[in-house]
Amino acid sequence: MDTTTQDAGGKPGIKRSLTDRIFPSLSGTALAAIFIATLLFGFLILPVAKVIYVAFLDPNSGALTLQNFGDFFSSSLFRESFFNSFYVSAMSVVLASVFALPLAYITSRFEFSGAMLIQSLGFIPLIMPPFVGAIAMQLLFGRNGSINLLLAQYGINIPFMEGLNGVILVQSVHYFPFILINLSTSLRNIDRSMEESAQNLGAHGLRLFRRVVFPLAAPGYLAGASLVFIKVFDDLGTPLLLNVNNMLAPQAYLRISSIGISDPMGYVISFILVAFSVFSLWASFLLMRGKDYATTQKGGGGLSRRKLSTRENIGAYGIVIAILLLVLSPHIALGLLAFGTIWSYSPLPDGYTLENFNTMFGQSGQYIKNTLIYAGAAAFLDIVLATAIAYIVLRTKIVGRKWLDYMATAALAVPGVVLGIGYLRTFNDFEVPFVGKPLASWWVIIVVALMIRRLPYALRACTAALQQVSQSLEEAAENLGATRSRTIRKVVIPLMSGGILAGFVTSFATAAVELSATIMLVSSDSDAPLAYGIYLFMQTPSGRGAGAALGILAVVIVAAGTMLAQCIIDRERKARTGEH
Amino acid sequence: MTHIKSKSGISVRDLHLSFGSTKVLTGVNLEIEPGEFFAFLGPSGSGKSTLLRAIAGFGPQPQGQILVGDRNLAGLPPWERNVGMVFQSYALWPHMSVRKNVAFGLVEKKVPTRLIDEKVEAALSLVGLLDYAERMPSQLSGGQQQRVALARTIVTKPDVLLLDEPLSNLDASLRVQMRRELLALQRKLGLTTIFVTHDQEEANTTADRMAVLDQGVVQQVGSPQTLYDHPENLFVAGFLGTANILAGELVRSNGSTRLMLETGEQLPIDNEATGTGSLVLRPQNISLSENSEASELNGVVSHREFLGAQVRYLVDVANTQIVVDQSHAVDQPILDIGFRVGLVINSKSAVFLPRGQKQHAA
Amino acid sequence: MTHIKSKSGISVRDLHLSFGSTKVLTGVNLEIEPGEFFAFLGPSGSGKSTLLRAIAGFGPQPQGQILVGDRNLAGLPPWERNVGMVFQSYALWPHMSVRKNVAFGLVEKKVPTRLIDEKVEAALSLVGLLDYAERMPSQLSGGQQQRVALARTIVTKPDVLLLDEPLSNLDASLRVQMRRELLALQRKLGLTTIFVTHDQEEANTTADRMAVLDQGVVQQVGSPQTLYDHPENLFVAGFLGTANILAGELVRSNGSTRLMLETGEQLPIDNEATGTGSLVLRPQNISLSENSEASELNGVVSHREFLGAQVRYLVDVANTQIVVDQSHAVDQPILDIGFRVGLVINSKSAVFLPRGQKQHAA
Amino acid sequence: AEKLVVVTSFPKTLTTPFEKGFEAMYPDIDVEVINKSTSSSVKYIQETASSNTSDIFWASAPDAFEVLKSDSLLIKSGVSNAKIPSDVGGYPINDPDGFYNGFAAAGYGIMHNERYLAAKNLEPAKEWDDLAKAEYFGHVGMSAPSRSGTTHLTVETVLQGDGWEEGWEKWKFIAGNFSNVTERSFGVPDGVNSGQFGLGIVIDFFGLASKASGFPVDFVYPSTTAIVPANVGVIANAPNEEAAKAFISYLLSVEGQELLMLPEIRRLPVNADAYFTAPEGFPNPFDGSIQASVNFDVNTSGDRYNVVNSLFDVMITYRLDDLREAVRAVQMAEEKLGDADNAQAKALIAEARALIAEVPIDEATSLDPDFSGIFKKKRKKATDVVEGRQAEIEQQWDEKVVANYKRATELANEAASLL
Ligand SMILES: Nc1ncnc2c1ncn2[C@@H]1O[C@H](COP(=O)(O)OP(=O)(O)OP(=O)(O)O)[C@@H](O)[C@H]1O
Ligand SMILES: Nc1ncnc2c1ncn2[C@@H]1O[C@H](COP(=O)(O)OP(=O)(O)OP(=O)(O)O)[C@@H](O)[C@H]1O
Ligand SMILES: [Mg+2]
Ligand SMILES: [Mg+2]
Repeated sequence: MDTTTQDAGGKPGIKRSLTDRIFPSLSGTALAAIFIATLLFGFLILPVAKVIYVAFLDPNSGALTLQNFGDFFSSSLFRESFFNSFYVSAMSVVLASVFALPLAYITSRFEFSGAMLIQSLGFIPLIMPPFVGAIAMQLLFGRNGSINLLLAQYGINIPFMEGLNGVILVQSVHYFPFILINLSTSLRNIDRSMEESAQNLGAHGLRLFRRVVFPLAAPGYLAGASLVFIKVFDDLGTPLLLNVNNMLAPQAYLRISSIGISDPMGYVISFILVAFSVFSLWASFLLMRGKDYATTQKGGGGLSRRKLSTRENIGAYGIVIAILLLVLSPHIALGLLAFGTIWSYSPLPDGYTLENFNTMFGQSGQYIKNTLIYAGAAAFLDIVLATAIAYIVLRTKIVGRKWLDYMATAALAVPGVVLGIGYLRTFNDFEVPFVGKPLASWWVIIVVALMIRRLPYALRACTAALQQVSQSLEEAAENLGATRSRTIRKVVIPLMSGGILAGFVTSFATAAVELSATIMLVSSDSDAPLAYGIYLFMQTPSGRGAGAALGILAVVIVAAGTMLAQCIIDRERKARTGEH
Repeated sequence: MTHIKSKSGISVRDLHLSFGSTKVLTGVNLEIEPGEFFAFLGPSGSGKSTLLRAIAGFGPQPQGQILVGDRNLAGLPPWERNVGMVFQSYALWPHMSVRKNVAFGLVEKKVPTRLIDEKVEAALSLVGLLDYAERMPSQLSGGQQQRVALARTIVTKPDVLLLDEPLSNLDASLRVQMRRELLALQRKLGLTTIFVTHDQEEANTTADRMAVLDQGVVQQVGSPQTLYDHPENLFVAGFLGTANILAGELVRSNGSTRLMLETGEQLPIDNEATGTGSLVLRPQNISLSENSEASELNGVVSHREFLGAQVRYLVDVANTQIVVDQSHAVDQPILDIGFRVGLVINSKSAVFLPRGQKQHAA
Repeated sequence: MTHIKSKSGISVRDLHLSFGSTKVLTGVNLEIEPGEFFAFLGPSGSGKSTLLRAIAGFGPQPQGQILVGDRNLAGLPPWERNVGMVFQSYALWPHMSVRKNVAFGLVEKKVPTRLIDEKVEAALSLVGLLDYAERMPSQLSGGQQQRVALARTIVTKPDVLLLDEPLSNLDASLRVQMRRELLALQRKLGLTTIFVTHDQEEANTTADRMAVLDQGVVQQVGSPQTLYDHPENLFVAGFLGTANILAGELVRSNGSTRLMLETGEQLPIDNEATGTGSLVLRPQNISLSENSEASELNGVVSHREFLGAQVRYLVDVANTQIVVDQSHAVDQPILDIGFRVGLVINSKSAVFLPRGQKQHAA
Repeated sequence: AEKLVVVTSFPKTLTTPFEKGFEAMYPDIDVEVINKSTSSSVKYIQETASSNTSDIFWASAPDAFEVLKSDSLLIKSGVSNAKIPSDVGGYPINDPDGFYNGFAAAGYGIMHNERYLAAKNLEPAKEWDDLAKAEYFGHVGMSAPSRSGTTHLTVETVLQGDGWEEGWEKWKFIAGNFSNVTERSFGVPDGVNSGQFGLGIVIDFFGLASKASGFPVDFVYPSTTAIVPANVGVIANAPNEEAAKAFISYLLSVEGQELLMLPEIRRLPVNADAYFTAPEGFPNPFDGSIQASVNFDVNTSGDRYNVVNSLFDVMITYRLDDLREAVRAVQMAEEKLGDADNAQAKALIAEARALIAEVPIDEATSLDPDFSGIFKKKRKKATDVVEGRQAEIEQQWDEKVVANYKRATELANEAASLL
């Protein structure tokens, strides 16, 4: 770039802009954009396309066709599945909102001791290890679970877990933290005068919430709700474990992973899943456009936390505790399972023991280590990528920059199996230099898979963080001689640190319990992560307790990490604002 | 709707208010007449907003009484007070159109839909924004937003109207225009109004009477001119306009009074009082003469600022610095720094504050 | 560091700038002398910030030349311009202490660490904040933050200093104090400075010269007094202070000049010019006499505002409304609305702008 | 040390004793076990074939081996053991073509939760037919044959034993009592263990191991059962073929076979000599203590493998709610009918039963290679053309099945209303 300064003509300024005009795309950010686009193409688009293109092949002749899509839409089973998936996703959003709204509202708008603890606890449901979560829920809420066994003496049986209801319940418990996190942030950004002026005009209580507070928090709510919707729509673990087949994701999975046959319908469904998810994402963007109310206004009062009267306080605690009990019930049951002896057709385990932990610790050392490495590395790469993408999208004018966002976010919708098969198919013939293994069976591929699958979470957090960094802070640094890249390093990233950390935690926590893609990619026991260990334990009757114990361990590790991150964020915030 | 003619005055009796352990308001007593345009004036942090918000029912629960008309508001939640408040930030809800914003309070009061439309349109035409009913707040200019906020409040026919620095977010020129409109509207509606500001010109030009606050204490209540001409303490004197405050002793001899400054100078003053205290002297009531010999008092220009309509000089008189404002006419030269000038004091305009009165630091 | 004595002036030559298809600056030409304190003054949206930011290298690429000293800055990225800028919001980095904020630019310039400490302390003591070095920006008051922002910029010895409404976030009283400090500092450093403001008093009291902008066009350049006393067009006349602008024809007869107002009135004016145009008359250059018979011109008080140091009257003279400011002395009564008064015009102070000059709406 | 990579679907409790035993015998071979579900294993081996790193595939489901075999991803090991008979309960132990060996057998049976049955006042079911009784409505669990190769064999065994039409009828009336069709085969013992449902159709070692882990469950073999082998084979291009063969020899030896009888494994050895050391009461397929029902025809099973799976899913798994409703209606009508003699009602009930039982295709079609080819999706050459598409056919079945169930429900309700 700097060859221009010693130009004979002595007009460096003009020459420079000429080179800039010839190679406008060679700036650092543009290079980064190209690199990220390549990465996403290589590790997301290409592998997925390699699997999903079957959807466009005539199974009989191998010719390109759209016939499979015709079959999809003419099949009543698939139409029903589509409807069920849609219904379950929508209802999960509703139920998740019912959990998230009071928690978010109470902890962010009132003086409420333990607000931070509640916010952290509210995050834990996201860390639901595979298998154990649904089993634990069955044990509590199933047809013959603790609750129904206790109710049986009154002749009552509540079908919490039957069919689609069960899926809705488990999914909303699992994913409601997405709404909680986003909504809380939004609520905290509402200037108190917005609320006060409504009160002044006679509104209060629920009406105040419905007419003013909630609409103003809508952007955050929508962001969270769309994540929940898409996740539920694409999730297959929960319906499968609850033995619900009439939904799209399990239909795809069943058809892709049946032994021996590769029914093109599986890929058609995968394609439809991805397409529909991208569509809903786009729709939610549209919906949010122009609604991003900057409600912290000049001369406004900032955030107010209202004091609650004693009666209100008791009510609030009652609601919060009830919700927490419900959303943490899988983890409570998991704990019972881990510390219990035999738990069969009874409200509680027959006895309690530490034996399960003994068994588990004896066999799980490498799983824990691997998980920390994989999830840690994946989450780290995620925040690096997410920061870069957020910066490119929000701060540069590179053409097509929005597509980086769309591409990265589309990973939400790609079923883990499809990605896993895609990686095997794409990278098996790619020998890694010096390692002497195909890339597909090198442990690093697991990190890559986790990274791609969790990138959307980190991306949302980083984008939000960057949106809150005032551009003049960057300009001030450039004005004082810091180049673009040094400005990013010394000003932008430190100021985004809260959001980056939040992104890290979300990616890490969810990556730590991922199984669907990893199980395809684990090529040796010594490379296996924790979720895989749980899977192994859960294959035998005697391993149920030990599997649960490992699940508890996973939750504890991730939760400890979350708390730590919260503390760091908080300390940093305090240092910044000078509170003590 | 054009004639509300408020019958409610506002009485604040012995009000105390603290944020946790920080006392913010101490012993506030105010009687505001029905239909009066009343201003709270004071520096930042003096408790103006806190007092206003206490009347509207926001913030910590105060001790003491707040009466609007005969109703004691103490303990009522904000939504039961029927006290209209316009916020500094306007607090228009960005997700509602202008019409919806204005209709909000009526909907909350369960006014029949048909009536709502009528009232909203009346209120919007009152503030001249009928054509903007369907716009979103973000599509309005600051002044328009301010008027919507006002319409939104008055449409509910509150007993009294509270305005918290309603003009501070506006441009200087818009501010002047809006304060005139506001005053005109208040006169038309006859609505008892409290207006919070820290801009004395704003208070002076609008308020019938005003209260000057400092550190949570009401320093003085009265009409703008009373406060300007007869401040009861140095804080009020210094806060309302620029003032030269000269500490010294008034001594009467030979039928005339002289002020013996602490710095040793003497000033002839047309005043009956005697004793030690401070003399408040406004810069526009002193004039400069280039002939320094002829005047009793003279000094050296040490600083000057061209303000446009006036030129402000700081003149060093012995050890005292005196601010003098001279009206400016076209091409009238500005005196140089270092120039020796005579000072002529319009001593009838000097106000003497005997020591012993509460004297806050200006 | 206390004596930079800038050798660099700033030349802006035929600058044009657009945001997409919106033209924001048109044909701007400016020559700012080395060491000069120069102000950009204009209403909101007139392009002041845009012009300043173009000099610093932010915003869209402009057409035309920007020279600092002999260097053409066009095309250079911001970090290679060596142009110091203080942002309206101060833009202090909240994650760095005051010391780190100030040291930032030096670190970027690879100044040796030992020297950095020295320079940072020198800069901080220059702005009187040495004791605050370890605080975080959020622990400082607005004025202190402003000074940190200033220290952070001048410590890097920029060729020129750009200030974008540096005082607009401050309290009125702090603003006056800070503008004096700023001016003193600039004088001490001798640094060529551009100061953006929309407050004419601020510009008047600080700037050596200033440029008045409107709608992206420079309306006039000159010293504050020149602009106030000899505005070249109605926009400048109206923007700098309050002005009565009377359109009419100057007619010379019997050795004296009279202004024939469009409304039919006549005014004797002490002016050499003739022809149609507008007369600019400042409110403080008109006085009222209670004896309306004795004066050539008389009218009725239609509105009055007590401003403190002055009382502002609007007087209806036939169909024209004239603003008159009267200096206020203690207990001097304010004239009632409807009172008939005589107007005495200090006609030497009237400025005539012949028609044909570009006359923007005031 | 050399490395032997074993891809398996077996749990650790099974693989570890063999790994230890084998490594003790061959100290310079290091066994590395990779656990994956059967279907993931197959996909994994298929996808990594081009640079294969695995030596042995070790799993239950014979069909998984068939898939790999037809993809030429297995090689003949050539290992055999004279003490191993050619078949168990009519099912051949080894692949006739020699691409994989059976190393253990397992029988299907019924597992039940004692607490559950006690609470619901139910007797344990002893025979397959019992499971179709009205009293077990909503209490039974089973895995889908498309998900579990061993379950498939159970389904096929009944189809061969009872005949195509009668076999499907039996399955449908058993399925009418299902609480769940589980996705994983392990979901069935899990459901019984936790008490989600009371009875499960499971492979013996699941039931026995659950009991051994202390759950209040028991397992019974019906008087006739399906006995299915578990297999092992060498993967084509195995990096360590010799070690792979040694491992298979070890599995088939008496030492290896005896490990199968460990309480945490509980599988049936195929080497008859191993039973000499069997614990008291250990079932032995070779001495008649458990019996296979039929002479199992492997070719029939293989020819219509995917067709049967697809039929089961379309008629039962995906339409379980409709089926349950229909079966329940019939059960209620029959109960109401009791011993009464209402010819009209009887006829209606019979008609409903027939509608429920109806299979969209006959046995001949199921065995037609052209037809079943649609479900295999394996074109051998690019020029091959297969008529029809699975999705299209499944949709036709689905329409018919849903209509039948609906009509059957109506008829049964009509019958009930007559009583
Ligand atoms: N929520 C709060 N908690 C603690 N102290 C507060 C709170 N709100 C205001 N105060 C304090 O109360 C005092 C009065 O504040 P108030 O907002 O009433 O001042 P003000 O006169 O309106 O000032 P301004 O002109 O800046 O609006 C200040 O010292 C302020 O710091
Ligand atoms: N990023 C932008 N995109 C499009 N138009 C812009 C942008 N920034 C500024 N403008 C327009 O350019 C014009 C000049 O804006 P500028 O910020 O320079 O005004 P200003 O004189 O600094 O006003 P103020 O006193 O309000 O700061 C305005 O009309 C504004 O709307
Ligand atoms: Mg205030
Ligand atoms: Mg600006």
